[in-house]
Amino acid sequence: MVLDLKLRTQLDIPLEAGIISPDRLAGLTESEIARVPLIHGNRKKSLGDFFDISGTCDGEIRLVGDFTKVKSVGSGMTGGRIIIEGNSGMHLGCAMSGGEIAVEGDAGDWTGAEMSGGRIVIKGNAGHMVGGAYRGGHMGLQGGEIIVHGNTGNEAGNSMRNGLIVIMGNSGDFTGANMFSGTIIVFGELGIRTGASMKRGSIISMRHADLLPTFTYSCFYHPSFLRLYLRRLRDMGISIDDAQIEGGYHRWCGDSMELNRGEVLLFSGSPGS
Amino acid sequence: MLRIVNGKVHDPANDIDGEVRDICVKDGKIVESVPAEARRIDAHGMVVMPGGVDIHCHIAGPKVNLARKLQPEDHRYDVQHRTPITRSGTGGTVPSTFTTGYRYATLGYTTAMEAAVPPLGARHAHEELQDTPVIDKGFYILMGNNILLYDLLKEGRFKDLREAVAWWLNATKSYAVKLVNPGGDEPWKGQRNANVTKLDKKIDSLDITPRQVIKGLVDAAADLDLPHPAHIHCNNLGHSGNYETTLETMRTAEGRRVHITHIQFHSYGGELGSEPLSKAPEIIEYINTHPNVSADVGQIMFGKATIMTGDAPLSWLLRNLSGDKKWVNADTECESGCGILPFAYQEHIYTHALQWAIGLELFLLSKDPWRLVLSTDHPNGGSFASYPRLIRLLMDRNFRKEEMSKVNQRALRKINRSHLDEREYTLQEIAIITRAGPARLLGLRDKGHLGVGADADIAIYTEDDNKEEMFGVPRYVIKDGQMIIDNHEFKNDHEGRTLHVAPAYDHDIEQVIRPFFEDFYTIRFDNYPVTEHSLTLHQPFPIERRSINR
Amino acid sequence: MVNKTNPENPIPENPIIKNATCTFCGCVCDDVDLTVDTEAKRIIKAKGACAIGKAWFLEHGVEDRPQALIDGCHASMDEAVEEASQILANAHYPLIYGLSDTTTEAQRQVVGIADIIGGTIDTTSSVCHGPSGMAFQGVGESTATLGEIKNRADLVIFWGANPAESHPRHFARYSVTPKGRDIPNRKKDRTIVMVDVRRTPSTKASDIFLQVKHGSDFEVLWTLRALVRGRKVDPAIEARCGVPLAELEDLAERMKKCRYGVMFFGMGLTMTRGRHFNTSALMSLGTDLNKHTHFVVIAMRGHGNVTGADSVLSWQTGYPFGVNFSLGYPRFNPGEFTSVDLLSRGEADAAMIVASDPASNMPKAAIERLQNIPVIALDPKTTATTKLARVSFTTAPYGISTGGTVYRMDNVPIPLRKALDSPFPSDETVIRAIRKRVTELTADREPITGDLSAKVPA
Amino acid sequence: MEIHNTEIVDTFAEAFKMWGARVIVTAHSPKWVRAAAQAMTGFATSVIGCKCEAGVERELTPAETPDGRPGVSILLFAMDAEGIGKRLVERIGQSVMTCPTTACFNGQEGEKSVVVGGQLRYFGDGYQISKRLDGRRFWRIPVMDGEFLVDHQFEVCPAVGGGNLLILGTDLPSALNAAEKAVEAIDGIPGVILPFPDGVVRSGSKPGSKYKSLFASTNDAYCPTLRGIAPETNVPAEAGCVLEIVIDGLNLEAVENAMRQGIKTAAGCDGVIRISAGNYGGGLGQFMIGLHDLVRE
Repeated sequence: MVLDLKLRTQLDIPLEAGIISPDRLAGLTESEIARVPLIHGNRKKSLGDFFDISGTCDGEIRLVGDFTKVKSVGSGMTGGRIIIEGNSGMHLGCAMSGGEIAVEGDAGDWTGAEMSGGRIVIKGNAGHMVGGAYRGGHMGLQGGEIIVHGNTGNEAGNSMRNGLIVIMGNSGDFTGANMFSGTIIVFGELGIRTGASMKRGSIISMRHADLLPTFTYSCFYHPSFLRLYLRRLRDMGISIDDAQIEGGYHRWCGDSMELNRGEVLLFSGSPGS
Repeated sequence: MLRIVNGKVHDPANDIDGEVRDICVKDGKIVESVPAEARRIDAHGMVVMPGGVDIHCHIAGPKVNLARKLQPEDHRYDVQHRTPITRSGTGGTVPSTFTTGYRYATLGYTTAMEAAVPPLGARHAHEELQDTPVIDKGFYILMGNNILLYDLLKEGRFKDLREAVAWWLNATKSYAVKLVNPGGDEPWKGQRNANVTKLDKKIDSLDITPRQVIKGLVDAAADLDLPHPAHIHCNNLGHSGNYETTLETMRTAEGRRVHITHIQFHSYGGELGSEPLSKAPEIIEYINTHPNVSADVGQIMFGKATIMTGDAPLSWLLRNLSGDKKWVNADTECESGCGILPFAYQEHIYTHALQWAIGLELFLLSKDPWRLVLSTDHPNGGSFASYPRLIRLLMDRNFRKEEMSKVNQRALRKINRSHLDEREYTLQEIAIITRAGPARLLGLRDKGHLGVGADADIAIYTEDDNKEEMFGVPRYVIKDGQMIIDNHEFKNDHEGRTLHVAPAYDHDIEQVIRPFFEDFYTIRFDNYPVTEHSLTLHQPFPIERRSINR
Repeated sequence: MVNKTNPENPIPENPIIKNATCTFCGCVCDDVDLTVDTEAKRIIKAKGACAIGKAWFLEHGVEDRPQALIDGCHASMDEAVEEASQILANAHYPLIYGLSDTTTEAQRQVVGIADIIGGTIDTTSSVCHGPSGMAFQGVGESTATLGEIKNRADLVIFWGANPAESHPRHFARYSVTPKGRDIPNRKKDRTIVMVDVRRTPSTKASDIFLQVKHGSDFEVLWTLRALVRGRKVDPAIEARCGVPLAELEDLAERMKKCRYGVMFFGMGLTMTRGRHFNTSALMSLGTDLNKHTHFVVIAMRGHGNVTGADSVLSWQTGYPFGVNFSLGYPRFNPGEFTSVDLLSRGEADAAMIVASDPASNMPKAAIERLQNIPVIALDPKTTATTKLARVSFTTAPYGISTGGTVYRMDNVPIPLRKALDSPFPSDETVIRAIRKRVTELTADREPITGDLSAKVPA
Repeated sequence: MEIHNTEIVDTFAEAFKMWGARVIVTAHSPKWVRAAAQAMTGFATSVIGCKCEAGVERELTPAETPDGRPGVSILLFAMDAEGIGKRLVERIGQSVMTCPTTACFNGQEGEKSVVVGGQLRYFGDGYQISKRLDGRRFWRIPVMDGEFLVDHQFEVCPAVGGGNLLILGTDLPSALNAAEKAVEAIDGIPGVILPFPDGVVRSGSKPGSKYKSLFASTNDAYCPTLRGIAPETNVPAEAGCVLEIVIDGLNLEAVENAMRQGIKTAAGCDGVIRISAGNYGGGLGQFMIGLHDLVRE
């Protein structure tokens, strides 16, 4: 059965709602759910103070309303499914290790930060630090997938160590900065300073981009691994051109300030173009 | 008022070893007796000890705060909630000040000494210590790389040197003289990150040797009759073969009192640049046979640590070995250097396992617990939070054996296993190395014991075969007679005192120091001293001048 | 402290406060001699101070202002404290902001209020050198107190900074012209390099000036790092940065060859595109250079005690700025808990501004929020912020009418000397009173415990 | 039993337990797919002498391969999982990685896994790159035409080796014709390969030998020339030629399918007298596939 949570009120003050996750709410009755504590600003409140609750959760939660000010939904979740029919707030699915979150609207900053498994799909745009690490830490996305159909802010995949981030729109500056490993695929424009301080990992762009002076051009080639990724995305219903699968890519390696084992692949239909 | 009854009292300073007797408390002091209406604590099945005294830790001041600021990731998952009586904070290897105070208290520690503050940062250290609740505290000032003192040494002006040391202790309201890698800052800062290696090799630009610095300050501290002697972090910390430097440093004291700190890090054999070996037996043999020398161990404990040291070249070396991105160097004009980096000791690494075993060797081969006391050089060797575990390692040989089976066996094969197999510390010995001993070494007459007149700093632990649990969760903690932890519950916040020495000195020395300040410092001489006015609760230890004729 | 000279003189001379400390900028010069006209209740001379410092000291007369205003009407201290405390205690997401122009003694108290009320506390760092703090948390830094620069530095680089205007005595006291122990011949023994996007009044102090294109600092720093590591860089870099590769190669060589080098960096670096990455690039370059020689970096902090604010917050909470207590313990997350963000998103429902004027320098959206929520302001002067405040306190200017401690840009703590009596209380006094009252008002509030939040910035 | 005048001997093929892997090789064009497949499956007729048995299961269309290029599915069998691992490292390393444009993927789920790409990666001399997708780990090994992409590990499952048919014909042309037709019919059955040259083996063997060092020797009971000399013969007087089809499969059902197809196709071909199967009296293999059972159903 699906648990429906409908946000009743218009929020100015953020709600700390890490509790909204199948892990925490599964098996509870409606009245028990209504009493589950959460923090509104600096006060302890209950879920029932803010949400119309119907149904129970056996793995799936549907959230209706504008969740922009609701933080940390699905954080640390290990399985199940959350659907947000609207926008989501900061820290969506941060540190999650399994399950799936789908957002119809936009997502906030730190979406999927430090997550280690599962999948987040954002239909709209997402904020800064998607799949990133929190300040001072060096443990960004460690596994799982984040797919953003719109644009993202700066530092997508900061310090990521594994997993996949797909951005169908544009990404901001410092995409994949401090990256240790993993894959970022951007279909729109890349911001500047892509891959700064990256050690390993792949950043793929379907558009041209200027790279830092510490990146070196290696070659134009047809990376076979990428075919796997793109076909996999196509299977998920994302539209991918044949040319992007069949075509060639310019490979740049860097960042020579670090291990120099990372790569930026820039799509180019044919040699030299 | 308080009467603690039925507890087994371990008060080594007063030769009480597990005797069941009453302890009475009034007005923050231990007293002979209290009226019948005083609260009684039935300590049946419990052990009563003086509050713990940490002789060497890093809990306040410029470098500690840099290390704190450096590691938000270390604080995030170790938080301290605010309660109606206590402030919130964060933990990790470098906890916030409030958390530091509360966490020491929740281990039954009531006094802790910050071991390395550049004099220029004294005002800062005082501010942090004022925000470190419950415990009494003080700090040692870094003098082993002080340019003005070098000038005086070079010119052989030993009397001026002594007066300057006294002035500095007064000006900073600090507790002791600390030397870190004496002579090392000048090559580090002035000669493209070089370092000193030998005690008798002249430091190029200064025309003096590290040995002269050590000797000069050991003598000055002794001549000034300071309650705690020169507290020395020897040269060549962490380097293979450094035990000879350590022995030489101890010899340099020539029979005068000296305290060698975190000596575990200075007990290595082997060739410079290659794998270390244990020279713990040689080092401890020297200490056992030289009553003028005391030391704290600086045990390493596996897990996360933060290296923070006045020994900047060492941190640079470690940084280049560990590959961690984060590294801090901070030079303090005319006085000191500093290096910081996050670190983790790992069981499977040869060197780390060896360091761990060397620390245990030192403890287990020591013949005089009064002179070899417990420390982890928090947070360099590990957090003070690991003291209970360390106590268990010392008291429980089966546990020790079990732990030994988890570490790099190649390292264990390099030491004499028989040193680690047998001995178990007694409760009385633990009471010595964690409270009575450090208090005596610090010259804190009212601490580390439960005799009449002592500060009523008391820890009461429930007896338990698992010593880690026993020492990790005291049943009662009393500070200055205040019930801080009452039956495991944190009941009261409390403001501890700052302890500092106030040695008499010849004010003419200011005429020597002032011009140097005007030339080479960027802060005015008159703005440098920390005045009594800017301290809150503090306790000066005035030191009368004996007639000195040296 | 106060020297009344020549007691025989029938007309007492104006007292002179020697070695007073100027808190106007991050230089925190502590060698100013102040002459006080006790009659006029003014400082009439500030010997040794720079033009800005003089203005700071001389324009602070004791004004005839109300001690406190509530909704623009005169109020007593007690009334204002009560009103302020009610606002803070009732708020669900209060913000405390500013702090960079008050003493650490006051700062230490105000963090306590934030803790008690479960609010957010942030300093002006978040709009100046906050990115430097974030960079520091990522890569650390090699740094020094200013005396080391004076005594040792033979290569002094200013990056995105204009000390001639922002820190007028910096050159003379610390970095360019002072005589040092290893720098006997003053400027002759130093090479001064300026890197900036335009010529400024500071430029003329430099031996070498690199004019980089706007927004290319990161690329220039990255190029220098590459060169210092002996890597080849494509000369095409000139097109991006506006500086020929040869000049950068020359600078890289100088950096490696100097005996003690320093890079001072300003808001030209921290507040342009790339922000904390720019600073982290500079800090990393400084660290890299330690493989060749001794090299340090120092932030050109602006306000008199912004460094102290960072320090106090760090030691009390573990984090330097942008700290939130709403879950009952400190959390840090720039972008989430930094003031401009918090206000612009319309989240804060009350604010206490201590010694700062966000209403005249924050972005529009943030100011609009301030206009719509109850604001408490503490300031010696009337400002845009005190004007929009529900409750405003007039406080004694620090370092003029209060003692206390401030931290210089290099983290050196320096005491203040009081020169003028003020009818107004210090920030610390007001804050202590509010703290006391807020503690009473919130005593019944259920403390937040347990793991109610997520595995997010704790 | 007879089918179209061919006698189906009431016996069983004695098959034994092996372990099998499915390897997908793709390349830029069918030409290079074939080149790689040929090299990879070459000299892989019998575990006795080759340590593994391998063959092409079938060609794959681009739509069927992980990377959308032409490909081929190869099955490889050995006596244990570890052996498969070693053989795959050798063969993929020497035959696929060396072949221009190829990539190489695991083609099945199995009970165990063996590390292959994870071994081959060292050829990358530190420049190799690891990629994870859907819990699967790949290695990208830099080579002179770009990168060789290979799965970190391949999964292996218990399999059936040594399924077989013996076709006894009046003479060589008739036996050969029937064998070729049977091979053609079996070709394309999922899960099986015929490891011998074009599917047919003439040197059928029995276990053991008079020579101590040999594990197997010629199947004298089926050698027409030895009728009358060998202690026992299974060759009727009218038969002048015997050919064997050996079938390895990923499971028993596949092997049975293949044998059934083979029998049905070969039976009734001109000059095919008898169809039998090799067994060792049931003492050696774990599977006894009765010929009558196969065709009766």
